[in-house]
Amino acid sequence: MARILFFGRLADLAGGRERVLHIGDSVHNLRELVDLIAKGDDRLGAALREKSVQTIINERLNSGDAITDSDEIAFLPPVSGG
Amino acid sequence: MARILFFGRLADLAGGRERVLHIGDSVHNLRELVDLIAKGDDRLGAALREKSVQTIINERLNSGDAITDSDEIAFLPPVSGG
Amino acid sequence: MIRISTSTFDPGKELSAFEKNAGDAGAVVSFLGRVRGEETESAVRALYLEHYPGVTEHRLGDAEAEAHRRWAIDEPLIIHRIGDMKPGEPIVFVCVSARHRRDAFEAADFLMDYLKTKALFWKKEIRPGGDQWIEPRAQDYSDAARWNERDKDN
Amino acid sequence: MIRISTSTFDPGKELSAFEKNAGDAGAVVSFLGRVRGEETESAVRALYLEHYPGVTEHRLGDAEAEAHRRWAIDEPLIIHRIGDMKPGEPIVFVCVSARHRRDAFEAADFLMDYLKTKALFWKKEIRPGGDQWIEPRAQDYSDAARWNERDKDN
Repeated sequence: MARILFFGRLADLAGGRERVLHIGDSVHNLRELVDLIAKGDDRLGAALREKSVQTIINERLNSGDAITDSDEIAFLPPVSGG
Repeated sequence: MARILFFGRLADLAGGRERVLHIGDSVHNLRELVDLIAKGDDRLGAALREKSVQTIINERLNSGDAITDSDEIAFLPPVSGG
Repeated sequence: MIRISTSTFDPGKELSAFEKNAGDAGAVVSFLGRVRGEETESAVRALYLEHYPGVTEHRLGDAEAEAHRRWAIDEPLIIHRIGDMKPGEPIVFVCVSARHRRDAFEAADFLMDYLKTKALFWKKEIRPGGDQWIEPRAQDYSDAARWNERDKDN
Repeated sequence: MIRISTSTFDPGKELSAFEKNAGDAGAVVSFLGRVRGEETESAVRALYLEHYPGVTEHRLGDAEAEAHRRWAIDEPLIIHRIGDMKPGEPIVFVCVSARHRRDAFEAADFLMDYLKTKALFWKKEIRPGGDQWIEPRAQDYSDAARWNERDKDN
Protein backbone atom coordinates (compact mmCIF):
# COMPACT_ATOMS: atom_id res chain seq x y z
CA MET A 1 0.00 0.00 0.00
CA ALA A 2 1.28 3.47 -0.85
CA ARG A 3 1.26 6.21 1.78
CA ILE A 4 0.09 9.60 0.51
CA LEU A 5 0.85 12.70 2.61
CA PHE A 6 -0.81 16.09 2.27
CA PHE A 7 0.47 19.28 3.93
CA GLY A 8 -0.93 22.74 4.58
CA ARG A 9 -4.08 23.64 2.64
CA LEU A 10 -3.84 20.35 0.71
CA ALA A 11 -4.49 18.48 3.97
CA ASP A 12 -7.58 20.63 4.52
CA LEU A 13 -8.83 19.80 1.00
CA ALA A 14 -8.01 16.10 1.41
CA GLY A 15 -9.76 15.98 4.77
CA GLY A 16 -6.63 14.65 6.48
CA ARG A 17 -2.87 14.58 6.35
CA GLU A 18 -2.51 10.98 5.27
CA ARG A 19 -4.14 8.41 3.00
CA VAL A 20 -3.17 4.80 2.52
CA LEU A 21 -3.94 3.78 -1.02
CA HIS A 22 -3.67 0.59 -3.03
CA ILE A 23 -1.90 1.49 -6.25
CA GLY A 24 -3.07 -0.88 -8.95
CA ASP A 25 -1.62 -1.69 -12.35
CA SER A 26 -2.95 1.54 -13.79
CA VAL A 27 -0.68 3.82 -11.71
CA HIS A 28 3.02 3.95 -12.59
CA ASN A 29 3.90 7.59 -12.03
CA LEU A 30 2.90 10.82 -10.29
CA ARG A 31 0.56 12.00 -13.05
CA GLU A 32 -1.39 8.77 -12.94
CA LEU A 33 -1.53 8.92 -9.12
CA VAL A 34 -3.00 12.43 -9.25
CA ASP A 35 -5.50 11.24 -11.87
CA LEU A 36 -6.57 8.43 -9.52
CA ILE A 37 -6.99 10.82 -6.56
CA ALA A 38 -8.84 13.33 -8.78
CA LYS A 39 -11.41 10.69 -9.75
CA GLY A 40 -12.84 10.79 -6.24
CA ASP A 41 -12.35 14.54 -5.69
CA ASP A 42 -12.15 17.10 -8.51
CA ARG A 43 -11.17 20.01 -6.26
CA LEU A 44 -8.33 18.12 -4.59
CA GLY A 45 -7.19 16.89 -8.01
CA ALA A 46 -7.04 20.45 -9.35
CA ALA A 47 -5.14 21.63 -6.27
CA LEU A 48 -2.57 18.83 -6.62
CA ARG A 49 -2.01 19.80 -10.27
CA GLU A 50 -1.13 23.41 -9.44
CA LYS A 51 2.38 24.32 -10.57
CA SER A 52 3.35 25.54 -7.11
CA VAL A 53 2.77 22.08 -5.60
CA GLN A 54 5.94 20.05 -5.09
CA THR A 55 6.18 16.32 -4.53
CA ILE A 56 8.61 14.23 -2.56
CA ILE A 57 8.78 10.47 -3.07
CA ASN A 58 10.22 8.42 -0.20
CA GLU A 59 11.57 11.57 1.46
CA ARG A 60 13.95 12.29 -1.41
CA LEU A 61 13.79 15.18 -3.82
CA ASN A 62 14.38 14.54 -7.54
CA SER A 63 13.75 10.83 -7.21
CA GLY A 64 12.05 10.69 -10.59
CA ASP A 65 8.30 10.25 -10.83
CA ALA A 66 7.96 6.45 -10.94
CA ILE A 67 5.73 5.08 -8.18
CA THR A 68 5.24 1.62 -6.72
CA ASP A 69 2.79 0.31 -4.14
CA SER A 70 5.34 0.59 -1.28
CA ASP A 71 6.17 4.28 -1.74
CA GLU A 72 5.53 7.32 0.42
CA ILE A 73 4.40 10.26 -1.71
CA ALA A 74 4.14 13.74 -0.18
CA PHE A 75 2.31 16.68 -1.79
CA LEU A 76 3.64 20.05 -0.62
CA PRO A 77 1.99 23.43 -1.25
CA PRO A 78 4.22 26.56 -1.06
CA VAL A 79 6.00 26.60 2.29
CA SER A 80 5.72 29.31 4.92
CA GLY A 81 8.11 28.91 7.81
CA GLY A 82 9.97 31.39 9.95
CA MET B 1 41.75 77.54 32.80
CA ALA B 2 41.22 75.27 29.77
CA ARG B 3 40.60 71.55 30.25
CA ILE B 4 42.51 69.32 27.85
CA LEU B 5 41.37 65.68 27.45
CA PHE B 6 43.42 62.87 25.91
CA PHE B 7 41.98 59.47 24.95
CA GLY B 8 43.43 56.08 24.04
CA ARG B 9 47.13 56.05 23.21
CA LEU B 10 47.24 59.85 23.47
CA ALA B 11 46.46 59.53 27.20
CA ASP B 12 49.37 57.08 27.55
CA LEU B 13 51.69 59.56 25.80
CA ALA B 14 50.40 62.49 27.84
CA GLY B 15 50.78 60.55 31.06
CA GLY B 16 47.13 61.08 31.96
CA ARG B 17 43.68 61.63 30.57
CA GLU B 18 43.34 65.25 31.61
CA ARG B 19 45.38 68.43 31.88
CA VAL B 20 44.26 71.78 33.18
CA LEU B 21 46.13 74.50 31.36
CA HIS B 22 46.27 78.26 31.50
CA ILE B 23 45.91 79.50 27.96
CA GLY B 24 47.69 82.79 27.64
CA ASP B 25 47.50 85.50 25.00
CA SER B 26 49.61 83.46 22.60
CA VAL B 27 46.99 80.70 22.11
CA HIS B 28 43.91 81.51 20.06
CA ASN B 29 43.26 78.30 18.16
CA LEU B 30 43.92 74.55 18.04
CA ARG B 31 47.21 74.81 16.14
CA GLU B 32 48.63 77.19 18.71
CA LEU B 33 47.40 74.96 21.54
CA VAL B 34 49.19 71.96 20.04
CA ASP B 35 52.33 74.09 19.62
CA LEU B 36 52.15 75.00 23.31
CA ILE B 37 51.76 71.35 24.38
CA ALA B 38 54.54 70.27 22.00
CA LYS B 39 56.98 72.69 23.63
CA GLY B 40 57.06 70.51 26.73
CA ASP B 41 56.80 67.18 24.90
CA ASP B 42 57.92 66.63 21.29
CA ARG B 43 56.50 63.09 21.06
CA LEU B 44 53.07 64.09 22.32
CA GLY B 45 53.10 67.10 20.02
CA ALA B 46 53.84 64.93 16.99
CA ALA B 47 51.09 62.47 17.98
CA LEU B 48 48.53 65.27 18.33
CA ARG B 49 49.43 66.57 14.85
CA GLU B 50 48.69 63.21 13.17
CA LYS B 51 45.95 63.48 10.56
CA SER B 52 43.95 60.68 12.16
CA VAL B 53 43.57 62.64 15.40
CA GLN B 54 40.21 64.41 15.77
CA THR B 55 39.39 67.21 18.16
CA ILE B 56 36.20 68.16 19.93
CA ILE B 57 35.82 71.57 21.56
CA ASN B 58 33.23 71.84 24.34
CA GLU B 59 31.72 68.48 23.39
CA ARG B 60 30.62 69.73 19.98
CA LEU B 61 31.93 68.65 16.62
CA ASN B 62 32.64 71.31 13.98
CA SER B 63 32.73 74.10 16.49
CA GLY B 64 35.51 75.90 14.63
CA ASP B 65 39.03 75.94 16.02
CA ALA B 66 38.99 79.10 18.15
CA ILE B 67 39.91 78.46 21.78
CA THR B 68 39.49 80.46 24.98
CA ASP B 69 40.69 79.86 28.51
CA SER B 70 37.34 78.36 29.61
CA ASP B 71 37.11 75.67 26.93
CA GLU B 72 37.26 71.87 27.10
CA ILE B 73 39.38 70.49 24.27
CA ALA B 74 39.43 66.72 23.58
CA PHE B 75 42.04 64.98 21.41
CA LEU B 76 40.75 61.70 19.96
CA PRO B 77 42.87 59.05 18.21
CA PRO B 78 41.08 56.60 15.84
CA VAL B 79 38.22 54.96 17.71
CA SER B 80 37.84 51.22 18.31
CA GLY B 81 34.54 50.25 19.87
CA GLY B 82 32.31 47.23 19.46
CA MET C 1 21.85 22.16 16.06
CA ILE C 2 18.28 21.87 14.83
CA ARG C 3 15.32 21.69 17.16
CA ILE C 4 11.68 21.41 16.16
CA SER C 5 9.71 22.31 19.25
CA THR C 6 6.05 21.62 20.05
CA SER C 7 6.14 23.94 23.08
CA THR C 8 7.15 27.55 23.54
CA PHE C 9 10.68 28.49 24.60
CA ASP C 10 12.63 31.44 26.01
CA PRO C 11 14.91 33.00 23.37
CA GLY C 12 16.99 34.77 26.04
CA LYS C 13 17.77 31.50 27.81
CA GLU C 14 18.62 29.89 24.49
CA LEU C 15 21.00 32.76 23.65
CA SER C 16 22.68 32.43 27.06
CA ALA C 17 23.21 28.70 26.58
CA PHE C 18 24.42 29.14 23.00
CA GLU C 19 26.78 31.92 23.99
CA LYS C 20 28.31 29.95 26.86
CA ASN C 21 29.35 27.32 24.31
CA ALA C 22 30.53 29.81 21.70
CA GLY C 23 34.16 29.34 22.71
CA ASP C 24 36.38 31.94 21.16
CA ALA C 25 33.80 33.46 18.82
CA GLY C 26 33.95 37.26 18.71
CA ALA C 27 30.47 37.69 17.26
CA VAL C 28 27.05 36.15 17.89
CA VAL C 29 24.05 37.17 15.78
CA SER C 30 20.57 36.02 16.73
CA PHE C 31 17.27 36.32 14.94
CA LEU C 32 13.95 35.90 16.69
CA GLY C 33 10.70 35.61 14.73
CA ARG C 34 7.53 36.16 16.78
CA VAL C 35 3.81 35.77 16.25
CA ARG C 36 2.46 39.21 15.42
CA GLY C 37 -0.68 40.25 17.13
CA GLU C 38 -3.57 42.48 17.26
CA GLU C 39 -2.92 45.76 15.52
CA THR C 40 -5.20 45.13 12.54
CA GLU C 41 -8.94 44.72 12.38
CA SER C 42 -8.66 41.11 11.28
CA ALA C 43 -6.37 40.45 14.21
CA VAL C 44 -4.41 37.20 14.22
CA ARG C 45 -5.65 35.24 17.22
CA ALA C 46 -3.22 32.39 16.83
CA LEU C 47 -0.89 30.60 14.45
CA TYR C 48 -0.73 26.93 13.59
CA LEU C 49 2.41 25.48 12.06
CA GLU C 50 3.13 22.01 10.72
CA HIS C 51 6.18 20.33 9.23
CA TYR C 52 7.18 17.10 7.46
CA PRO C 53 8.75 15.14 10.34
CA GLY C 54 12.22 13.87 9.55
CA VAL C 55 12.37 15.48 6.12
CA THR C 56 12.12 19.07 7.41
CA GLU C 57 14.96 18.46 9.88
CA HIS C 58 17.10 16.77 7.23
CA ARG C 59 16.70 19.70 4.82
CA LEU C 60 17.49 22.22 7.56
CA GLY C 61 20.68 20.25 8.13
CA ASP C 62 21.52 20.75 4.45
CA ALA C 63 20.93 24.51 4.83
CA GLU C 64 23.23 24.63 7.86
CA ALA C 65 25.87 22.75 5.87
CA GLU C 66 25.56 25.25 3.03
CA ALA C 67 25.96 28.16 5.48
CA HIS C 68 29.10 26.43 6.74
CA ARG C 69 30.50 26.21 3.22
CA ARG C 70 29.82 29.88 2.51
CA TRP C 71 30.95 31.52 5.76
CA ALA C 72 33.53 30.96 8.50
CA ILE C 73 31.00 30.21 11.23
CA ASP C 74 30.55 27.74 14.07
CA GLU C 75 27.62 25.32 14.19
CA PRO C 76 24.41 27.40 14.15
CA LEU C 77 21.37 26.88 16.36
CA ILE C 78 17.94 26.73 14.72
CA ILE C 79 14.82 26.34 16.87
CA HIS C 80 11.46 26.28 15.08
CA ARG C 81 8.06 25.98 16.70
CA ILE C 82 5.28 23.78 15.35
CA GLY C 83 1.70 23.42 16.57
CA ASP C 84 -0.48 26.18 18.01
CA MET C 85 0.99 29.48 19.18
CA LYS C 86 -0.26 32.84 20.38
CA PRO C 87 0.71 36.48 19.64
CA GLY C 88 4.06 37.41 21.18
CA GLU C 89 5.32 33.80 21.27
CA PRO C 90 8.51 32.88 19.42
CA ILE C 91 8.16 31.02 16.11
CA VAL C 92 11.78 30.73 15.12
CA PHE C 93 15.14 31.49 16.72
CA VAL C 94 18.46 31.35 14.88
CA CYS C 95 21.88 31.90 16.47
CA VAL C 96 25.14 32.08 14.56
CA SER C 97 28.56 32.59 16.11
CA ALA C 98 31.73 33.40 14.19
CA ARG C 99 35.13 34.91 14.59
CA HIS C 100 34.05 38.06 12.72
CA ARG C 101 30.71 39.80 12.68
CA ARG C 102 30.15 39.95 8.91
CA ASP C 103 30.13 36.15 8.65
CA ALA C 104 27.71 35.86 11.57
CA PHE C 105 25.34 38.51 10.15
CA GLU C 106 25.28 37.09 6.64
CA ALA C 107 24.88 33.46 7.69
CA ALA C 108 21.97 34.33 10.02
CA ASP C 109 20.36 36.38 7.24
CA PHE C 110 20.85 33.51 4.77
CA LEU C 111 19.37 30.92 7.14
CA MET C 112 16.31 33.12 7.74
CA ASP C 113 15.76 33.54 4.00
CA TYR C 114 15.97 29.75 3.70
CA LEU C 115 13.52 29.27 6.56
CA LYS C 116 11.06 31.72 5.00
CA THR C 117 11.06 30.33 1.46
CA LYS C 118 12.45 26.80 1.38
CA ALA C 119 12.17 25.07 4.74
CA LEU C 120 9.30 22.58 4.90
CA PHE C 121 6.88 24.37 7.21
CA TRP C 122 3.27 25.39 6.61
CA LYS C 123 1.69 28.16 8.57
CA LYS C 124 -1.99 28.91 9.13
CA GLU C 125 -3.32 32.13 10.63
CA ILE C 126 -6.32 31.61 12.90
CA ARG C 127 -8.43 34.75 12.43
CA PRO C 128 -11.89 35.74 13.61
CA GLY C 129 -13.05 35.83 9.99
CA GLY C 130 -11.67 32.37 9.16
CA ASP C 131 -8.36 30.55 8.97
CA GLN C 132 -5.86 31.22 6.22
CA TRP C 133 -2.79 29.33 5.02
CA ILE C 134 0.11 31.69 4.44
CA GLU C 135 2.53 31.78 1.53
CA PRO C 136 5.83 33.70 1.37
CA ARG C 137 5.58 37.36 0.33
CA ALA C 138 7.20 38.47 -2.94
CA GLN C 139 9.76 40.23 -0.71
CA ASP C 140 10.68 36.89 0.88
CA TYR C 141 11.43 35.36 -2.52
CA SER C 142 13.51 38.35 -3.65
CA ASP C 143 15.40 38.30 -0.34
CA ALA C 144 16.20 34.61 -0.84
CA ALA C 145 17.28 35.23 -4.45
CA ARG C 146 20.05 37.58 -3.25
CA TRP C 147 22.22 34.58 -2.41
CA ASN C 148 21.89 33.12 -5.92
CA GLU C 149 22.84 36.48 -7.44
CA ARG C 150 25.92 36.42 -5.31
CA ASP C 151 26.82 32.93 -6.55
CA LYS C 152 26.77 34.25 -10.11
CA ASP C 153 29.12 37.09 -9.12
CA ASN C 154 31.75 34.64 -7.89
CA MET D 1 18.11 52.88 24.90
CA ILE D 2 21.81 53.40 25.41
CA ARG D 3 23.70 51.95 28.34
CA ILE D 4 27.41 52.32 29.02
CA SER D 5 28.24 49.65 31.58
CA THR D 6 31.27 49.38 33.86
CA SER D 7 30.36 45.81 34.84
CA THR D 8 29.65 42.67 32.84
CA PHE D 9 26.09 41.71 31.87
CA ASP D 10 24.12 38.71 30.62
CA PRO D 11 23.12 39.12 26.95
CA GLY D 12 20.44 36.41 27.27
CA LYS D 13 18.71 38.24 30.11
CA GLU D 14 18.93 41.49 28.17
CA LEU D 15 17.35 39.85 25.12
CA SER D 16 14.53 38.43 27.28
CA ALA D 17 13.81 41.85 28.78
CA PHE D 18 14.00 43.58 25.39
CA GLU D 19 11.79 41.00 23.77
CA LYS D 20 9.12 41.23 26.48
CA ASN D 21 8.77 44.92 25.62
CA ALA D 22 8.89 44.41 21.85
CA GLY D 23 5.10 44.66 21.58
CA ASP D 24 3.88 43.57 18.20
CA ALA D 25 7.28 43.33 16.51
CA GLY D 26 7.61 40.26 14.30
CA ALA D 27 11.41 40.31 14.20
CA VAL D 28 14.17 40.87 16.74
CA VAL D 29 17.81 40.84 15.66
CA SER D 30 20.57 40.89 18.25
CA PHE D 31 24.31 41.25 17.91
CA LEU D 32 26.72 40.26 20.65
CA GLY D 33 30.40 41.21 20.49
CA ARG D 34 32.67 39.28 22.86
CA VAL D 35 36.27 39.48 24.02
CA ARG D 36 38.21 36.92 21.99
CA GLY D 37 40.61 34.78 23.85
CA GLU D 38 43.54 32.55 23.78
CA GLU D 39 43.92 30.85 20.45
CA THR D 40 47.00 32.75 19.33
CA GLU D 41 50.50 32.76 20.74
CA SER D 42 50.22 36.39 21.76
CA ALA D 43 47.04 35.58 23.62
CA VAL D 44 44.83 38.44 24.72
CA ARG D 45 44.65 38.28 28.50
CA ALA D 46 42.22 41.14 28.88
CA LEU D 47 40.72 44.19 27.20
CA TYR D 48 40.47 47.72 28.49
CA LEU D 49 37.94 50.13 27.00
CA GLU D 50 37.36 53.80 27.64
CA HIS D 51 34.87 56.37 26.35
CA TYR D 52 34.22 60.13 26.43
CA PRO D 53 31.53 60.36 29.12
CA GLY D 54 28.45 62.22 27.96
CA VAL D 55 29.72 62.79 24.44
CA THR D 56 29.89 59.08 23.54
CA GLU D 57 26.29 58.56 24.71
CA HIS D 58 25.08 61.66 22.88
CA ARG D 59 26.64 60.51 19.60
CA LEU D 60 25.19 57.02 20.00
CA GLY D 61 21.81 58.67 20.37
CA ASP D 62 22.40 60.39 17.01
CA ALA D 63 23.23 57.00 15.45
CA GLU D 64 20.02 55.50 16.85
CA ALA D 65 18.07 58.44 15.43
CA GLU D 66 19.67 57.88 12.02
CA ALA D 67 18.74 54.18 12.13
CA HIS D 68 15.18 55.27 12.90
CA ARG D 69 15.11 57.54 9.88
CA ARG D 70 16.40 54.80 7.57
CA TRP D 71 14.37 51.80 8.72
CA ALA D 72 10.95 51.04 10.18
CA ILE D 73 12.22 49.89 13.56
CA ASP D 74 11.34 50.33 17.23
CA GLU D 75 13.76 51.94 19.69
CA PRO D 76 16.98 49.87 19.66
CA LEU D 77 18.95 48.76 22.70
CA ILE D 78 22.70 49.39 22.78
CA ILE D 79 24.79 48.20 25.72
CA HIS D 80 28.54 48.85 25.61
CA ARG D 81 31.07 47.83 28.22
CA ILE D 82 33.91 50.06 29.40
CA GLY D 83 36.75 49.29 31.80
CA ASP D 84 38.56 45.97 32.15
CA MET D 85 37.14 42.76 30.70
CA LYS D 86 38.25 39.17 30.20
CA PRO D 87 38.01 36.71 27.29
CA GLY D 88 34.47 35.46 26.76
CA GLU D 89 32.87 38.52 28.35
CA PRO D 90 30.45 40.66 26.32
CA ILE D 91 31.77 43.97 24.96
CA VAL D 92 28.72 45.15 23.07
CA PHE D 93 25.12 44.04 22.67
CA VAL D 94 22.68 45.53 20.17
CA CYS D 95 18.99 44.59 19.86
CA VAL D 96 16.67 45.86 17.14
CA SER D 97 12.99 44.96 16.81
CA ALA D 98 10.85 45.69 13.79
CA ARG D 99 7.71 44.59 12.06
CA HIS D 100 9.74 42.90 9.29
CA ARG D 101 13.05 41.10 9.51
CA ARG D 102 14.94 42.98 6.77
CA ASP D 103 14.61 46.27 8.67
CA ALA D 104 15.79 44.65 11.90
CA PHE D 105 18.78 42.96 10.22
CA GLU D 106 19.94 46.06 8.36
CA ALA D 107 19.52 48.45 11.29
CA ALA D 108 21.49 46.12 13.60
CA ASP D 109 24.20 45.75 10.96
CA PHE D 110 24.31 49.55 10.49
CA LEU D 111 24.57 50.23 14.24
CA MET D 112 27.42 47.74 14.58
CA ASP D 113 29.32 49.38 11.71
CA TYR D 114 28.82 52.69 13.49
CA LEU D 115 30.01 51.25 16.81
CA LYS D 116 33.13 49.81 15.14
CA THR D 117 34.24 52.90 13.23
CA LYS D 118 32.60 56.03 14.62
CA ALA D 119 31.45 55.57 18.21
CA LEU D 120 33.79 57.24 20.73
CA PHE D 121 35.41 54.21 22.34
CA TRP D 122 39.07 53.28 22.62
CA LYS D 123 40.16 49.72 23.14
CA LYS D 124 43.44 48.38 24.46
CA GLU D 125 44.50 44.74 24.32
CA ILE D 126 46.43 43.59 27.38
CA ARG D 127 48.89 41.01 26.06
CA PRO D 128 51.79 39.15 27.65
CA GLY D 129 54.16 40.95 25.26
CA GLY D 130 52.79 44.42 26.05
CA ASP D 131 49.60 46.39 25.72
CA GLN D 132 48.34 47.61 22.38
CA TRP D 133 45.72 50.20 21.42
CA ILE D 134 43.48 48.88 18.64
CA GLU D 135 42.29 50.69 15.53
CA PRO D 136 39.49 49.57 13.19
CA ARG D 137 40.49 47.09 10.48
CA ALA D 138 40.27 48.14 6.81
CA GLN D 139 37.30 45.74 6.63
CA ASP D 140 35.50 47.74 9.33
CA TYR D 141 35.85 50.96 7.33
CA SER D 142 34.66 49.33 4.11
CA ASP D 143 31.72 47.77 5.96
CA ALA D 144 30.75 51.18 7.31
CA ALA D 145 31.11 52.77 3.85
CA ARG D 146 28.38 50.47 2.47
CA TRP D 147 25.73 52.72 3.99
CA ASN D 148 27.12 55.83 2.22
CA GLU D 149 27.15 53.98 -1.10
CA ARG D 150 23.52 53.18 -0.54
CA ASP D 151 22.73 56.86 0.09
CA LYS D 152 24.18 57.68 -3.32
CA ASP D 153 21.96 55.03 -4.93
CA ASN D 154 18.82 56.70 -3.59
